[in-house]
Amino acid sequence: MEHFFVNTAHALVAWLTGLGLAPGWADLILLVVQWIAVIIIVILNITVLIWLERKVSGFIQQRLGPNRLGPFGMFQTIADAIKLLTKEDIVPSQTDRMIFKTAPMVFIIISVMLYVVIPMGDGMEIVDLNVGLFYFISIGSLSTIALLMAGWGSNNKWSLLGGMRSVAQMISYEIPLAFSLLGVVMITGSLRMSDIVAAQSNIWFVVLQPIAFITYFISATAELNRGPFDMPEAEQELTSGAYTEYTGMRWALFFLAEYTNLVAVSALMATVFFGGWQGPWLPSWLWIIIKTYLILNVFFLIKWTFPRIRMDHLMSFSWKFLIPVSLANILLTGAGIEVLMRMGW
Amino acid sequence: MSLNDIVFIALAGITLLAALGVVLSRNIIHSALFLVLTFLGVAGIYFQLNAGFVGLVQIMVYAGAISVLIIFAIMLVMDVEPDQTNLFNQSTPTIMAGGYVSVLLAAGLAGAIWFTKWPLSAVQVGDQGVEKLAGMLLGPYVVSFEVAAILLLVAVFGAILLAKGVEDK
Amino acid sequence: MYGTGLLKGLGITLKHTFEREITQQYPEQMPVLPARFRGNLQLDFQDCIACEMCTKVCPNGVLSLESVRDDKTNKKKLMSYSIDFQYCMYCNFCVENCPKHCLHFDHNFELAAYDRENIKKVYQRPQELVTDLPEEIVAAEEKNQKRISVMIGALQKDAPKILGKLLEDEEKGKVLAAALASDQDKLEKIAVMMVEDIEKAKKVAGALANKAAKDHPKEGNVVA
Amino acid sequence: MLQTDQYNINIGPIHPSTHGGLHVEAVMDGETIVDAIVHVGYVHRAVEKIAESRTYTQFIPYASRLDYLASHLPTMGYVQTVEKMLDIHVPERAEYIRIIMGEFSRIASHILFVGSLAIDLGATTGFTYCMRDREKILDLFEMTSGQRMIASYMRFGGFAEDLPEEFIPAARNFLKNIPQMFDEYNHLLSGNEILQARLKNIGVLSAEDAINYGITGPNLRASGVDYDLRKAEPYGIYDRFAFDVPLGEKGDNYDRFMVRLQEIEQSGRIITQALDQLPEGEIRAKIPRIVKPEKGLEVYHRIESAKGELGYYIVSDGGEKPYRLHVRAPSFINLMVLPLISRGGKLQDIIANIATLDPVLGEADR
Repeated sequence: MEHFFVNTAHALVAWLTGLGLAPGWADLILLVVQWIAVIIIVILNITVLIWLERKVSGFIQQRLGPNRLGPFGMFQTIADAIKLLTKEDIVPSQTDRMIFKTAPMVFIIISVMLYVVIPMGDGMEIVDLNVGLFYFISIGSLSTIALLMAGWGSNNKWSLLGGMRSVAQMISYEIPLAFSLLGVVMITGSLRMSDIVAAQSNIWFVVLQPIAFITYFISATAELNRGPFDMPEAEQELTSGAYTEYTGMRWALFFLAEYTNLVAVSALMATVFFGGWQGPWLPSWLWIIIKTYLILNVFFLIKWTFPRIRMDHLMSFSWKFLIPVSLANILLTGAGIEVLMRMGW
Repeated sequence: MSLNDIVFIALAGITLLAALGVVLSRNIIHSALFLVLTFLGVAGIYFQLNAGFVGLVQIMVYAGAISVLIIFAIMLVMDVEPDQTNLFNQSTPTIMAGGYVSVLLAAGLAGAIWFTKWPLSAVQVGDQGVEKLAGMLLGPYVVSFEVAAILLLVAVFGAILLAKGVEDK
Repeated sequence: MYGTGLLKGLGITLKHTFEREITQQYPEQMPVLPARFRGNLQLDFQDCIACEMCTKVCPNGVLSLESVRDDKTNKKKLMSYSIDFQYCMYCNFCVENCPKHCLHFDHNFELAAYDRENIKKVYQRPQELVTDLPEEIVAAEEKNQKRISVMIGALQKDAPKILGKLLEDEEKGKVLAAALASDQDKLEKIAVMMVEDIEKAKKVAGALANKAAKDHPKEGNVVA
Repeated sequence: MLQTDQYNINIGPIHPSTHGGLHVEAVMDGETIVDAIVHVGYVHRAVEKIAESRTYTQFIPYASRLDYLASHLPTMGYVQTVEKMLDIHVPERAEYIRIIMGEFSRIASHILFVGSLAIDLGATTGFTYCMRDREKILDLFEMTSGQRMIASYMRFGGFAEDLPEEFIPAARNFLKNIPQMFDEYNHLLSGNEILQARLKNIGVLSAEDAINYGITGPNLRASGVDYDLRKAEPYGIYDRFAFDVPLGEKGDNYDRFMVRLQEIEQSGRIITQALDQLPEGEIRAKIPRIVKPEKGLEVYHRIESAKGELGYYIVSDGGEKPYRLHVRAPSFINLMVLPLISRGGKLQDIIANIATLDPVLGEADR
């Protein structure tokens, strides 16, 4: 079981080269296959995830959640997806059509791209980049543009406010997000994901870097635009923020992308702070799934408990608290490493 | 034509087309968004040159910068129809001056590229790029690095002061 | 310390996550209703003395009734009673003011209907109680029934002519007859109307004829 | 200084957080509110005009529909006004039951306030917990009158029916659970730092402004003015109960929130005392079937409703229908202070301001 996926990939490459294909081309085809597999898994996973969130939020609120379609209401998301697909696709006449239509696509493409570097098991990265962690951060920061495009393209004051909020929020929270991961990088001495996982074979970084973990958790929630930081959407104030004018599948794409981001960030958190795919008895790819889902449940619990923060509080929290704390953490980590090295570790 | 060439041509094509889009769009927001695409294309070329770190810095910095640019565009041209925010200037002297500058620039660049001898290094950058970069920035060039950082910080403060204004006592 | 409030909140929600759910699964699990629940308004037809207390006290004119006076006993007899639920505020005034206690709310709350006609509830005098009425009314009713059955028979025999006369337009009559040939129910309804209220019958028949002409214009019966 | 344009943004009439058909036209500078213009009237049902075409009795269910979130209180106000006109003395037992039902309504309304404030601030779960607790009160109402929300239970001279047997144990059971309810609200909402940051020092209404604008009820008391009609001008038998009037200090959103939370507790105290003292006896005074006050009679009567001072002014022309009926609706008057407390705040504050003013549009628009 452990090496099932890896062996399959090797077999595919061997078969392709056996057909007389140049090794470079075979690798390219493998990459495409892996990519498609990731997209399929992500989308299937999200149907489960949306069901899970509705179920968990139901339990939190002492409700039952969806329970009509299929066992425990598991097919509810699929039914919703079919409904959204068959809905009329409305493009309001005063919108900036090009931007309005491309925004959801840009968003979903960016969020799927995040999965390239996440190790989903022992040797199961699509590409093991030497700058993997940095890749994740910088690609993740691109989703600002998608939200801004949605906000501007909708030509609606609520949407524009939502777009503006998302820019302010995401740019501010990128900084503590990157800084909090820097502590881990300093200990590992590498940006490569496989190195980070390997460095945690003895002890998880959540123990070594608790401050970094907390700052990362908070700023990741803000990056994901999830409650209590769901400024761009903010149903109660901005009606639906940047998504106000979207209908049918375009709207669904936004949600798909949001959940894709959510899973990616949770998986990264599991990789960077909770030992990645490492774990006893079970196959490695099962471990990362378990860890990711546990983290996701914490995200759910937080979203359904807290009220939304005010925009200016949100900004000052980032600039006046999170950034100094994450900088101090870097200093602390550096000093710690220096001391330990002097002691002869 | 190898795989590498195909990728390069695709990336260069996207970059050039997007750059044309920046210049020719009548809507300033579209221009800014094309600029994002241009930078992404350039980042792709960096990746192809095995300079992944630089490429990612390009993406990260410009993603943020462009969104801010768009916001400025929205703020500055809000009263105009969006389709007329990035029109060509019709006066002859401006066109003349612009043409002169661009011809000069093109000639200068072409000359520089033509006459420079591009040395081919035998050293493979490989996977150690980031470490080397870090070593350089925090080693020999630490002073200039810090000076640049402070300069940027001052610029940020200046911008905030300009935007918010100083309250009269 | 700053943040303890947040953690306490998380504790509350986490605690409730593992508690039993309190929602009812409505169609399968019906709610337990208290004795005084006000659902559907019911009338005991026999007991009603048509005193019209309920219609007077109703704030919204939901209730209306028809009655006839029996000259011998000088008592009113209820002919029909209608409750238009779309205006009902469930204030209970009618129930409280009924001297015979023949109105009451039952526990059926599923009153939704697709159109307004179906929300209205009409009690007609049941057949077995018709004999209870004063003689001349019974006789009039019988006569009426006879006229209706005659009219239905006539309509079935020669619909185009009768309808043409009704509509004062032979072409229209033909169209309508053709349309109604397959719809006995409507035919009978028109017959009843023609006996009871000729003006209404004219209007309804006219509307039906226009509709039929619109639906089947190709059958050679185009109305000018 | 960077010059920016102002723009208008329409909050409502269809908007998730306006509690009905309220339209606030906000003049914005970025996310800062420069001015807010309140437009009401989207739920106008001409209740006062309807009163002129209905008999005195027939208006009772309409009175319940004014403040449909605490339906016993507006009904009580109307019924007491007409009783004042006709000089009817209500039996002891009925007076006590009125207090019980009225205070339960107040609790229901305040719980809904807490819940709707929570959901307006984005805390969905707080809302569902509040609704869960409110349902228990609605169950009590259903037990007595068969209606959950708009119970037309009160009549001139008393009540339609006596309390059912199972009511008193159920009511005591609810009162027993109030401390536990409070624990939950305090931990989930009022103790939450995010919520405190959103509410404290926002929407400050000074005592002076509150009095000048004619604000009443919990909103006035949150500004620190000790004025409660139940104490200041006891109607019914309110002078027989011991209870405190919770006061705020600053008059900000947090004070308005906390005052209502504490009022739930005080209402619980009143109900406990009323249940203990509840006498046996008649439930309804003998009154003529058709109510006809004397010609030329004018009566004004006011009560402390859940939203503030609710007054009825009725003029009689000797007929069986009122010649004129006017409602002094606290929600309407309280809402008018919204521009004053919103200016200079953020867009997100105005949502909290609307929520803490706790208007019910059925009453504001009438």
